[in-house]
Amino acid sequence: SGGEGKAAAAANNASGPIAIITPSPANVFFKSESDAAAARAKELGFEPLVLSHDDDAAKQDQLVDLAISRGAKAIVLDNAGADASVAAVRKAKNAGIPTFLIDREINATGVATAQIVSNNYQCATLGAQEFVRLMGEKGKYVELVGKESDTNAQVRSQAYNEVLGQYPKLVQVAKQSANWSQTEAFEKMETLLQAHPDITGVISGNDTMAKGAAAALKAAGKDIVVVGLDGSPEAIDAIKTGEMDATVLQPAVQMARSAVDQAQSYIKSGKTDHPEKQALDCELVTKDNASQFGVFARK
Amino acid sequence: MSSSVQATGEGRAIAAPARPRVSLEVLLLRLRAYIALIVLAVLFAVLSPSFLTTGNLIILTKQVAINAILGIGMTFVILGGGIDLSVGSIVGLCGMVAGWLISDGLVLPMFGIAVFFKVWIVMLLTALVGVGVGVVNGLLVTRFAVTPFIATLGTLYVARGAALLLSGGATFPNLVGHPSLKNTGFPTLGAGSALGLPYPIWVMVVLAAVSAFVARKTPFGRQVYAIGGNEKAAALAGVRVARVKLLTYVISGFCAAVVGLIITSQLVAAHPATGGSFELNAIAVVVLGGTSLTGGRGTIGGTIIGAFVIGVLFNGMVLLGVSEFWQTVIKGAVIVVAVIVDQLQQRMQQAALAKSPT
Amino acid sequence: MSSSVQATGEGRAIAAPARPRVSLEVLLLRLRAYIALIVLAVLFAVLSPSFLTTGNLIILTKQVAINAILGIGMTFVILGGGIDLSVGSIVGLCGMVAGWLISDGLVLPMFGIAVFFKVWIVMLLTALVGVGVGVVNGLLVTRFAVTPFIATLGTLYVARGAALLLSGGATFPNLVGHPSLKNTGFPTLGAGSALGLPYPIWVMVVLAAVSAFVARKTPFGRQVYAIGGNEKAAALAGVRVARVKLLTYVISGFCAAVVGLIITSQLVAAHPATGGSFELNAIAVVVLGGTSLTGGRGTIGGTIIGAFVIGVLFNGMVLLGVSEFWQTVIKGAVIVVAVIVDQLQQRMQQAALAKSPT
Amino acid sequence: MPPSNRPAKSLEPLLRAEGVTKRYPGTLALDGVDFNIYPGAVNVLIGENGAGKSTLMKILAGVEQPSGGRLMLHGRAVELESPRDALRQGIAIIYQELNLFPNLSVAENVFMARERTSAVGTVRHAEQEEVVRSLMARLEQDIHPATLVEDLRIGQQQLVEIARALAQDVSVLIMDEPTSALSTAEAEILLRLVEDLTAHGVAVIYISHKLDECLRIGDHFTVLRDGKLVAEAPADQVTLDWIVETMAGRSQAELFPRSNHAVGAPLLEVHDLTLPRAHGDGFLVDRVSFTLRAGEIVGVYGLMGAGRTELLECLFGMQPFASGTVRIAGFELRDESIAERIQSGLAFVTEDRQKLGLVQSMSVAENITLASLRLMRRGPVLSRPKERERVGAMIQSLAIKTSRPDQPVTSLSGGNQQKVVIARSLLTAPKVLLMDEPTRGIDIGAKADVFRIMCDLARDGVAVLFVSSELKEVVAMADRALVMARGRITADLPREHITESALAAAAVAGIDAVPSPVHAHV
Ligand SMILES: Nc1ncnc2c1ncn2[C@@H]1O[C@H](COP(=O)(O)OP(=O)(O)OP(=O)(O)O)[C@@H](O)[C@H]1O
Ligand SMILES: Nc1ncnc2c1ncn2[C@@H]1O[C@H](COP(=O)(O)OP(=O)(O)OP(=O)(O)O)[C@@H](O)[C@H]1O
Ligand SMILES: [Mg+2]
Ligand SMILES: [Mg+2]
Repeated sequence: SGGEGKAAAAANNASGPIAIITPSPANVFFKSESDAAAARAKELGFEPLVLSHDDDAAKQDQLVDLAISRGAKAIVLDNAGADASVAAVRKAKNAGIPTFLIDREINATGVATAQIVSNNYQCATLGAQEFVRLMGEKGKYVELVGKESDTNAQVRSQAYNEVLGQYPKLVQVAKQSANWSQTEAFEKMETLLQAHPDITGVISGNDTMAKGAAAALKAAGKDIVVVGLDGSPEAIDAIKTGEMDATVLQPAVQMARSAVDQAQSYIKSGKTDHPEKQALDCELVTKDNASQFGVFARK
Repeated sequence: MSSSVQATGEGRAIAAPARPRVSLEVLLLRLRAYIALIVLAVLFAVLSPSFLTTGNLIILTKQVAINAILGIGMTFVILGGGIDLSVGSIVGLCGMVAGWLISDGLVLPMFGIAVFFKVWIVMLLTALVGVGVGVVNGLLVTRFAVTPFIATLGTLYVARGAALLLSGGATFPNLVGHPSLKNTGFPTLGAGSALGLPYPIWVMVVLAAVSAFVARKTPFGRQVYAIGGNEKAAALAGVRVARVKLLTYVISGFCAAVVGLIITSQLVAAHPATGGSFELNAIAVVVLGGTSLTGGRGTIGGTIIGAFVIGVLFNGMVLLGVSEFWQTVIKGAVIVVAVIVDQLQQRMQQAALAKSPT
Repeated sequence: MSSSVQATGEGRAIAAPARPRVSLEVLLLRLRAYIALIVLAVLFAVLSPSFLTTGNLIILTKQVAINAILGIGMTFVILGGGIDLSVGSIVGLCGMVAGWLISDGLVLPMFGIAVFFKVWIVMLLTALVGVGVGVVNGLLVTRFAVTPFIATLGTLYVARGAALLLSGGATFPNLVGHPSLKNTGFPTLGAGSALGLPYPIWVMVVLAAVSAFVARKTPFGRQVYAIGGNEKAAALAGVRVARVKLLTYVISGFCAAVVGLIITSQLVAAHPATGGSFELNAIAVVVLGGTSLTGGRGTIGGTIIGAFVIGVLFNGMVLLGVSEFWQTVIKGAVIVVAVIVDQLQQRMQQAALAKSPT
Repeated sequence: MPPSNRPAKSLEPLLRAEGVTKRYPGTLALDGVDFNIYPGAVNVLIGENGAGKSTLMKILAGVEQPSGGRLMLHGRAVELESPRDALRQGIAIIYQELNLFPNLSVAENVFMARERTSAVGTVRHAEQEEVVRSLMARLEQDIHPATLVEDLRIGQQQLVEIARALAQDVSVLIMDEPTSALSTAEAEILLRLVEDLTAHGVAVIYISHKLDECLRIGDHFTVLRDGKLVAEAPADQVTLDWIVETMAGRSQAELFPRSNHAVGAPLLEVHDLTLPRAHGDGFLVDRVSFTLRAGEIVGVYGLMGAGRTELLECLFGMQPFASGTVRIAGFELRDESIAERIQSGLAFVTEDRQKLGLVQSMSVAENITLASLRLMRRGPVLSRPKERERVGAMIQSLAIKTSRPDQPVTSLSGGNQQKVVIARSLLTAPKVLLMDEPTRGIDIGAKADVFRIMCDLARDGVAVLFVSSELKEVVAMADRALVMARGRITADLPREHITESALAAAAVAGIDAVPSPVHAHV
């Protein structure tokens, strides 16, 4: 019977812990991500070890250490900084543990087994282009940037500016960081409206800030273009109600699931049948197609 | 006998000329708190045309209200010789509670039903939660003799965790309530206004007035000062130390709950991370207002001014488009400099009073 | 004459037990700090097989080193009656400085060149930056009489801002240096090990030993305790209060710099946001170690144990896969409970040694 | 003692204050004072509370800087910037208020900032403790050098302060009311020590309100009054009356007022009051029973450490582990809080006004009203007029010397601070007033006021219980005297049997039957 047991395990041949490390689940995006990964891992018979590094590279490093000492079979990681995470991932590799990056890439190749990311640059470009369209290629606008020490905030802002920069009639009158925070976005928006009452659009580094800005605009009785990024459920609702005009959905769930799937095949066969770098395209969400989307995935 | 009266008669004679100087002392003391504020205001008025517009001043004051209200509660705690690090988390928790009561209602599994409340009841219940955390803080400090810093550091983590658990980290969006549930109108608190002033400003004004009165004119207020000054002596004088201290934390918890409600109502959404590190602002505001962190000395009025210092700074820098990084640096510098100025003036004042001939 | 000797002789009968009583006190103090640790360790050892593995214990200790080193510096400050909120920012700033010196070198525009240093010089310079911030804190507190809480709150913001400005928010990646620049080998500090123990552990051990010695055996150490116990009396006794206090902040700044170096070396990259809210952990660690936030009472040994309490807690909860939210709640609860246990024991102890409060 | 056996004092002042003036906000503490300090002599400085004694000493010790005038040391002008400076010049001071480190050992306190260090700069704890052991022997104390100061009683702490001054070799030693916290026996030790020091050429400046002490050891007398120097004289020209006249313009006759009035019903009934030492061995208060009647003034005498403070603390509800029954006006107190006890008519004046008496951050007025805010209310609100009126009355009747009621209480002199604490208790209109060392460290004038107050209260039917370590006070003031030793009441003397010898004998009764230390010198 013991033999049968082994056979069963072999047939299933996915077992042991998989570490799933993401930023704080207090942000619904990362929550859905790690939930999806964990769920998938369970389906495949892994023991998911769900951890959070709160965007603190030092803590991430400790968590990787722990994953190693726990003998994790693989690590699914949404990392805490393109450069600051390389060492941790390499450490895992040296310990013989494959790392499958999701959502954010790192500035090194050949270290992670897979980098399944929604191309932030492409996402932001999509959003920016829609913003241009909604603005009619002209008018004054404000950009809300995320935590400026985060790679993503930088990449997204860069993409925005490259697109919007091509339209001379689109004038950026202010650029402020709201540190990904709804409250800060609300207060900064209120204040900026005082300096620039004549703006006709706000483009934001993520949906949380976009929502904050939208609330401030609503309170000020202004109905202008608000574009976010992430495709969070709240944002999609806001688009339906017209508080926001567009966001860009990152396929968080899809990324997470395929990361686990690839982990399994790698553990089984030592390869993933995928290139290391896999960029999943984001999808533009507008009033027209909002109803087709659920939690970070098409319904 | 008469002779001893004599002696003291002389004593008075010597000291008598002090009288006029008293008012001067007080005056200087008042002025001190204003200086940083005036300097900043003038600076920004010059640098940014939009600063002195009515609209901006109203927005500014509305934003000040947040720190001011937190500061009021914090002032009582600090006057009583304590400190409350948990206010930020209480803001977050209470926001979530309000959001939860409005969107999901109070779920009673045993009956398999959810009860929805009128908005004012929601606010009441939320305030109660804030008060509850305050009571916990108070008990930890008084009954279990835990240092305030640690007691409230603990509740900081616990309350934050609770806020996150309440929704599993998710946001309660779009808290407009539903006519059929008779729980509409929540956004009014944050968005509505009376006599041209947004409600949050009114809330601040009322709370400030009431607390200033309580602090100055009631036995409770006096006893808070006494405890902050010398707890043992206060106890021997029959002050119910435990009770009074507990009350200061309750007040602080209540103020935090109010802020939680205001913010949630403004955003029309409850986010569990709201209020992170608010405590630092609240404390800064209190100290900028000239209240001593060792307790026993300070005023509510000062705290309000302190809140305006931070508010004006924030508002002005955003108007001027100062980068986030520099904002951080400048904020720190201003806090320190303001307090240094405060110190210097206190000293100069003392010196002046000592020199002036008797 | 003889009679009065007799009379005090009676006093002797009562006072004599002093010596043993002291050592008993110390003993209890030690025990107290251990309790929470033992409880947790046993708990996790039972719940998770991987907890008691050598590998895990080493990793655990390596992680403890961070809080422990910060805690050591913090202990001096707190013993001296102060507090240092800026350590987290110093960690961030120093990390950035190290990263900057290694990847860009010290740029001298006037000569249009950049000077690159050997790694040990980089570390030296970085440590100097930490010391520098410590000096600023110290001067603010002593020379300008700013409350420690506020002074270091200010530097918290300023240092963080500086860290961000140094790279415009960007990370200094891949700090392996370059043979041609003779500045390779930086990662060793974080990754290397001797006798099977990673360097960070050795750093902690050395720092702990040295500071414990300084605190107990040197005049400086005793004077820190004296200032924490009764600052006015210390000044009257001729203790150079300003100098001693300043030195405590310098030590704290230095320890923070060391932590900054260790983390940066571990990550082989410098991230400006590193060290956020480390100060709270450091303070928690010190207090869990039985050091009184009012100053004058506590030990380095206690702090180390406190660091292990936090470390074991974090490690164990992760091993058990406790959710992030619950981790937050539990962390808060443990801090408070540990201190309550601490209090109860102190009381029992007091009761056991009770004398007139006069 | 005959002056003969004193060292012949040189006429050259070692240290001299010339026209020293000190101004504080609202007060002229010192007004052009000249003060000569002679080597090898006891220079006594006397004056009422608030005369400026401590201020002058703080200036000599480099703690305060004079607003005017200068200091001459060995005929040369010196600037004393800090206590360090003063110490370097050989000037040490024992402050009126204790300045110790409760969290450190006796040895560490003694050597603070003067640690004995080894070559490598480490503290030689053993050596320090050895020195302290010998110092304690010299002070005839048996305190272990490693004992934490917080574990000592006030008296013992005061002696540690003294040991500290002795540990350094000084040419000028200032003692600002060193005996105020000492028992008679301990005071005796100190006085002998002073004589010993002067014999070795040290200039001692001695401040005390215990005039008999001053007369016994003083060589030079300087009298301050309201910040001015009013008289200076060598010992042989000085008498008690002279002192009293010059310092206050009052003759001693009025010091102890007497009022013979009827004694009424029992107000305080104490039965088997017991407070065990927490670690078991023996009792701090041992089966104490007594009754206190309306209009009675009862003195409690005992050596320091007899447990008198504990007795009062038990009565006032400060000792949770106390047992026995206490009745106020027939109503039994069980686990009432302090607040409730105050309302039931009990009031307590502590012996440690700095730690337990004053709220240093508050004004004189606020301190006075703190215990009776209920009476200051109109509705829920404090009424300024009511406060001003009550406070004014108190300041009047207790003759508190303050420039205005809202002056910071810390700016009052020691004696006036004590009066503020008393005023607070009186405002609660007590039936029974407990006073622990009510005259500690206050001057004759203030003492007279305090005693007068006690009599007035008694006349109004209040029962007064006062602890005192001064035989004369008890003899003069008490209608009845209780004597405590080792927590037990060893004598309950009716008026006519109260004599110094009776008290002193009973004070050591519990302790094996040796003659009292007081006998040794009376
Ligand atoms: N820090 C201060 N600020 C203001 N006034 C002060 C201060 N210190 C002392 N005084 C005033 O100086 C005068 C002298 O005070 P001082 O303490 O020297 O009197 P003293 O002779 O020592 O009285 P006592 O015998 O009660 O100690 C008093 O009127 C007191 O109010
Ligand atoms: N040398 C000593 N060491 C320790 N405890 C002592 C010593 N001498 C006495 N005690 C105890 O300490 C208790 C409290 O002393 P305390 O000084 O408060 O008594 P007291 O009579 O109030 O003296 P005083 O009021 O003069 O201070 C006394 O009951 C005594 O038993
Ligand atoms: Mg004095
Ligand atoms: Mg006593």
